[in-house]
Amino acid sequence: MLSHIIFLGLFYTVLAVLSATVALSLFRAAQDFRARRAEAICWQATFPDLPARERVCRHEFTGEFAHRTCDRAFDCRECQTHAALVAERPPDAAPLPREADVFGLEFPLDRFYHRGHAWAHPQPDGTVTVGLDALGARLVAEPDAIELPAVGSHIQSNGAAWHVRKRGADVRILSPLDGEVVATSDSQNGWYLTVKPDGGQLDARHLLRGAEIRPWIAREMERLQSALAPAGQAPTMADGGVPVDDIAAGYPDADWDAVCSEIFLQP
Amino acid sequence: MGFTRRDLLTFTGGSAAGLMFTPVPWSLLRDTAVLSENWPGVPQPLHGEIRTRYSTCTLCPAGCGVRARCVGDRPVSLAGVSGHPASRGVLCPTGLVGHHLAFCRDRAAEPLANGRPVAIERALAGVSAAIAACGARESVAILDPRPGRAASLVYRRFLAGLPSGVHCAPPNAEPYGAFGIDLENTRAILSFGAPVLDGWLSPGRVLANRSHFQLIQVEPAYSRTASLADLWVPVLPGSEDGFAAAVARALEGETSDTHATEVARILLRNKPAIAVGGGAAVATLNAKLGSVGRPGGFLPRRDFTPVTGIASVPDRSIGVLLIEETAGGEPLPWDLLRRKLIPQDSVVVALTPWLDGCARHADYVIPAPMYLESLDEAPTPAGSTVAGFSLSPALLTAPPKLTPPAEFVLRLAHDSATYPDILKQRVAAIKKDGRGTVFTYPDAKSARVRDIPDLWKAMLGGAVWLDEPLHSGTVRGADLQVCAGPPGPALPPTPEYPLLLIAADNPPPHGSPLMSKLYRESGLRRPANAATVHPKTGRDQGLEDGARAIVTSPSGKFPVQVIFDAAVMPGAIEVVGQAISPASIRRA
Amino acid sequence: MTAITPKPARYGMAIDLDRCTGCGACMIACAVENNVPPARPEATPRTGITWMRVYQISNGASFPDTRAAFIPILCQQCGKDTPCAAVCPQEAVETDPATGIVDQMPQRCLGCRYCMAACPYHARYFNWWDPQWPAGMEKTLNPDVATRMRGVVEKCNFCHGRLHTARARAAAGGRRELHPGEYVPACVEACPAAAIVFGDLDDPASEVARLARDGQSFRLLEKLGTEPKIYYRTARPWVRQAAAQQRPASEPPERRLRAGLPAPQGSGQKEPAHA
Amino acid sequence: MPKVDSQLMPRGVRRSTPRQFLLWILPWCALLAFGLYGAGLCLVKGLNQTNMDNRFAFGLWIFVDLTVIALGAGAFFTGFLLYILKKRELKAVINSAVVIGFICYSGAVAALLVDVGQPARFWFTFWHPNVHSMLTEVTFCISCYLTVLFIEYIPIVLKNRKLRQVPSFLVFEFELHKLMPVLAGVATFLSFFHQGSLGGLYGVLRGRPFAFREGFAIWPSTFFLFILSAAAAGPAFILLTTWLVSKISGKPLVRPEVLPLLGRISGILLVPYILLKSIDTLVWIDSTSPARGFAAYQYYAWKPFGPWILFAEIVAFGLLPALILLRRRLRESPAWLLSAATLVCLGIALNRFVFTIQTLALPTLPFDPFMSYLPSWQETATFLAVVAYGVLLYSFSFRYLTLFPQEKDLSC
Repeated sequence: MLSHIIFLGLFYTVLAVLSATVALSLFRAAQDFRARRAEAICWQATFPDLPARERVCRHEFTGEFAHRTCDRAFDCRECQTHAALVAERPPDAAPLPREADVFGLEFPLDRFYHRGHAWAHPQPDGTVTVGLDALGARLVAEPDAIELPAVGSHIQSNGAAWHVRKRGADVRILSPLDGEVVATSDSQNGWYLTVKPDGGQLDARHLLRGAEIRPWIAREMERLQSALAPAGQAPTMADGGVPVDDIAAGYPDADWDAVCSEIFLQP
Repeated sequence: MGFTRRDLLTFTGGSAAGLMFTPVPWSLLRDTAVLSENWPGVPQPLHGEIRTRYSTCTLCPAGCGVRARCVGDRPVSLAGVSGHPASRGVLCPTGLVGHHLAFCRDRAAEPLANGRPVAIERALAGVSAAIAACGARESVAILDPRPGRAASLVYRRFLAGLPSGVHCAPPNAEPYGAFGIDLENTRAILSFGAPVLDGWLSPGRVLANRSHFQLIQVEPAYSRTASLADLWVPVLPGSEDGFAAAVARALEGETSDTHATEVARILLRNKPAIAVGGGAAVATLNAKLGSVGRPGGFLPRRDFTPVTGIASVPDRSIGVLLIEETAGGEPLPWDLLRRKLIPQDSVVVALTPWLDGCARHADYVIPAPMYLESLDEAPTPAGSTVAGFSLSPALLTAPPKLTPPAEFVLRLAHDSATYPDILKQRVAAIKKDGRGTVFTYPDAKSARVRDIPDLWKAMLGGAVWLDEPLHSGTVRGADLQVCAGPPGPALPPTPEYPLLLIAADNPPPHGSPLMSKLYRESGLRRPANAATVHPKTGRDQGLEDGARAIVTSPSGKFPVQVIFDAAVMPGAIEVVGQAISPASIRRA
Repeated sequence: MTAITPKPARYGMAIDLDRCTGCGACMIACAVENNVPPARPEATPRTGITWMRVYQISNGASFPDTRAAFIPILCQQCGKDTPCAAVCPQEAVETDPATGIVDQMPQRCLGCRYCMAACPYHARYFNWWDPQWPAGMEKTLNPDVATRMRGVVEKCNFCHGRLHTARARAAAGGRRELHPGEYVPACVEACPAAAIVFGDLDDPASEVARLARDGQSFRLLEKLGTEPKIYYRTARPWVRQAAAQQRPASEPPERRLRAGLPAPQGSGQKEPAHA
Repeated sequence: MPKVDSQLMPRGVRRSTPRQFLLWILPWCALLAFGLYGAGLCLVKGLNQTNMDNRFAFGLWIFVDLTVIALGAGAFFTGFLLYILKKRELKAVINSAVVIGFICYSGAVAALLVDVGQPARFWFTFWHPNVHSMLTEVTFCISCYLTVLFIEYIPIVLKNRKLRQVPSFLVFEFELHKLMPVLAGVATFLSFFHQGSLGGLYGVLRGRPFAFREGFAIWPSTFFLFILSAAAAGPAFILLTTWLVSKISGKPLVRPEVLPLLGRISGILLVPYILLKSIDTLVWIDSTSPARGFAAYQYYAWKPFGPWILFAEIVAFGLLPALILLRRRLRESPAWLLSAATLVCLGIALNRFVFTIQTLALPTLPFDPFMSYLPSWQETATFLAVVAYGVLLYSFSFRYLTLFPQEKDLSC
């Protein structure tokens, strides 16, 4: 009898633990959605799965580090290292040209760039317009479809801002900021979203700017080249380096899904 | 307030959870158990009132009493009748499952003429015509496996009415002629190859007295009996008579070979002693032992009517041969029978329940009822010192188209009587003589015949009649004829036939499928195709254990499976149910 | 079941090997009593069902010194640490405290055959086939014993059908105990040589208890410590020796077929290296 | 179609073309179909389709079950080291280990369902369990542990490139992953018990002196030996499979230091196992077996099970690989490492074979013979079906899931 109790007791305990575990994780997942943590968690879960080359710290571009992999999922806002480095070398110390031309791509320097190739442009009225930078734009030029968030919906930095489909590549553009969408456009006037940032103004600490752009884009071009190069071939651009307006058209047989995922940080 | 998908999910989930608290899933579980317990296609035993019915076993001459446990009137198991004078409450393995015989394959189901089914009338007509066509020189013979039955009387009457009718019996049908063996009082049995402990006489009676007698087995093969005998004397095949003579001399006090002296000593120390099996020399040995007509020896019976042995029928003389085969299917020596037939135009009629026996050689097959399927009779139990008779009432319902052999002969004789009538007459005769006692099975009591008002009814209820013993002195007929044991001295091995073929076991009887299964799976009885040899002999012949081989002897060749057994005499091949002869064996 | 709860008994057997003629009546009576189906033709000695199986053993000597004896093997009804009962995952094997009989419940058996691996006497049998009887023969089945289905294990249970009948009769007679001899298994009843004695080992007056105490009695694999309740008796020393010898024995492999085992085919049996 | 195929694959790793993949799986599918046919025969016509018999109540299937379960122990032990003992390096193989574990256990359970005579009654054990039977322990633990493995498998599947685009999957995976240590704990507990009970299965056979062992409390010594040996074999098997997969797929899958680490773990566990096994064997030869009336020499007097089998089990497949795996220099060289790992796995298989087959082949009654058995084609087919199922499941997992996180960084 006693042995029965012990044995079955153990067995049922195990079952209880198992079901509790599953139930708990389901419950927590539900809560995350309620608390709007889902987007952040998705990025949290995605970031470690990105190849190391996509996770380099921004301070590697500026040469402050020979080699450093970001351990904060590109969110510099809580990063002590970043804070320390910024403190000792405040950005924009030197005056900058109004815009940078990188391999024939214009990067206006009046705005901030997200590692996912979305820029955020603070407007005088306190809103922020969000758009695709030159490289991103060339990759998904004349997209087959665009899926913009509803006006009034809330987006989170590193969360999905909007979705673009191009040659079977389903691209989600990472949002550069937290805020509420007040207007959307199909980029005729250069932007996709107008966002009212949380806390009134744009917190741009985790976004790239000024002198960081050139080395960053330089690396992005390398990655783009290697992504475009068919397996085994040396990476080359169709024309001596300057990307055409619609790169997709230039590379009809490239795995566009892979290319976009590479550039737009999709695992 | 619409019905969203979420609501649907909630509902499904909720009801699924709720279902767990209803008996539905659990009863479904139980049902799977019920299914697996009454696995489809597995027959379940029929239930009904349990009754006990009685009969007498006719599968062999032992005449054992049978107590049948029946559900309704269907027997589900057989057992012995305790106190039965012949069987002492014992049934042999074959008898234990006699009620299964009816369900064997190879049963004769309908009359056949040259292998084709015919109506019984057609068969009758055909056989009568054949008999009518027989001239004075072409005899009509009936081979009667159990002379001394009421049926035998029917046969004799019919044959008497023919110009030349022969009523004959297979070899060893009446091993001791007019004599029975007084086992109850004998103190030593010197057996020359007789299977004393393996189905000899009435096994129950033998085993019940086993503790009273010394058993000396003189046999080349290490048989079951040999293995349980008090002394086993392995002799060369065919030298039994020589050994018997040696023992006889030793009894006289002459010095003889050590074995014989030893045997003689035992026989002298345990008197009365008898010698069984063997040939002429054994008869003289019995005379020396003074075992004939004395208590503890061979005692004469009243009922003996001599019958021609088939061997003594002249060759090429039989025109029409009717062979009765018993349900027990004792093997008939077909080679011997064939020699007696007139070569071309002879007709063989098999009166048999089996298709795989003599029916294979018969022109006409008349299907006989299987054991327990019809009222039958059991004559004097083998080896009994007094005449006996018992009925074997049917316990099973017989399929149609069966004709009891006696019935068929009656119809050949245009006799209106039926077989039961004949049996009634026999019982009436016993009642009229008023001699002897009747042992009734249900109450296991004996009563004098006179005191039984309705003998027939008593017999139908299960009973055996036993005659009064003769006064031991008055021996009717000549002195003891002992059966022809192992035929004469074996020829010496020749280069062509370097080995000696000897009989190992009785061939496996026709038995219940269950019995054959058990024997096969336990290896307790050697398979009919087994040839057992000493490992050394086997290897010398280039065989190995389990190999398939061909045995060749002057009388023909047959395939066997080789079994190595160190118990076998080197240079010998033990084969089930074969006569002694030189032989050779080689790989198939 | 009957309402009565008889005083606990410890049923056992004493088998006299010097009386056993190896006729096989016990096997047959057993199979009839317990509705064992006639085997499929494909069945071999290794796959067939014989609750009781008579083996032939020998002293291994060669003609004419060879000696043989028959030894019936059935479930030895182990009384202590019963190997098969301990291992069954779902209590399909139970030892009845009232009788000491180890009972197999086919309708609860999963067919995992762990008990067969556990039994040192190979006295357990698995239904490899669906049971089948020749047409009409199923009408001769014993109503007191249920037939088994394919895929379950079965074994000797001292004819518990007969035990129930005997108890019912006793109960009808208002008795709580069974008279000695009122309940005997089929094999005991059928043995022509009366070689098997059955009874309550705990009843010192019983014949079986007397034989068990007999100096010439022994049990198989006694040293395993499972307290089997089947005693074997013989006055022949070589038989006792052959029933207790170390393996591989001097026994030549030629006896295999007689011991109820299949002829070697291909990589069938190997000869013992020391033989 | 090829597009979908490539979109299901993890990005940044190269996989064979759909055509190549098809050519790879087709033969395995054929094998699976054939095996399922054989298994179907056993289920429909009954176990008479096998060559097992009343003496060989267990055969190929039980032997295979024991072996794969021992080899599958890698899953629990790697998890234990990673999540409980925080051995980070093993993150490189944990996914693969889980998949292998799942394959081994589900395969074993499937084979068992064919093996029992009345599969419809599988739940009887849970209904009226005999808690004194090792087999009950095994049944309960394995069914639980299979559930655990299944739950551990979920996150790996949810991280598939397409599935992860559904945010809720990703979030659930994230939350579940946080609780992995719990699962790892449960897995370890269960595994220790059923690996042990599988050993106990034979150790308690007091009717089979060849297998019977004394022990501690209710557990015979085999209980503990099986745990140790399984723990030692698991990593070795993962080592082998990882190497094999990277050879077949022609890609580096883990950093070079990972395999030697696995080898080292295996070696470290092997030493105490061999030690205890030797002691156990000596005790058994010296007292356990003789006390039950069987001199141990006789077990090894029946061909083909000579004393060599003891030597092979303990020295050739035990001590030797242990020594190799403990020497850093040898460990570093792939040839040595792999041959050692192979020896370990073979050793386990041999050990399980001895307990399953030799135990049943040896006679117990003085007059019954030594027996041998060869599985029927239906038995072999069923076994092959399990293998094919494993290969297929692994191939698909490898193609569409991330079994080796380090692969994408190593591939460029």
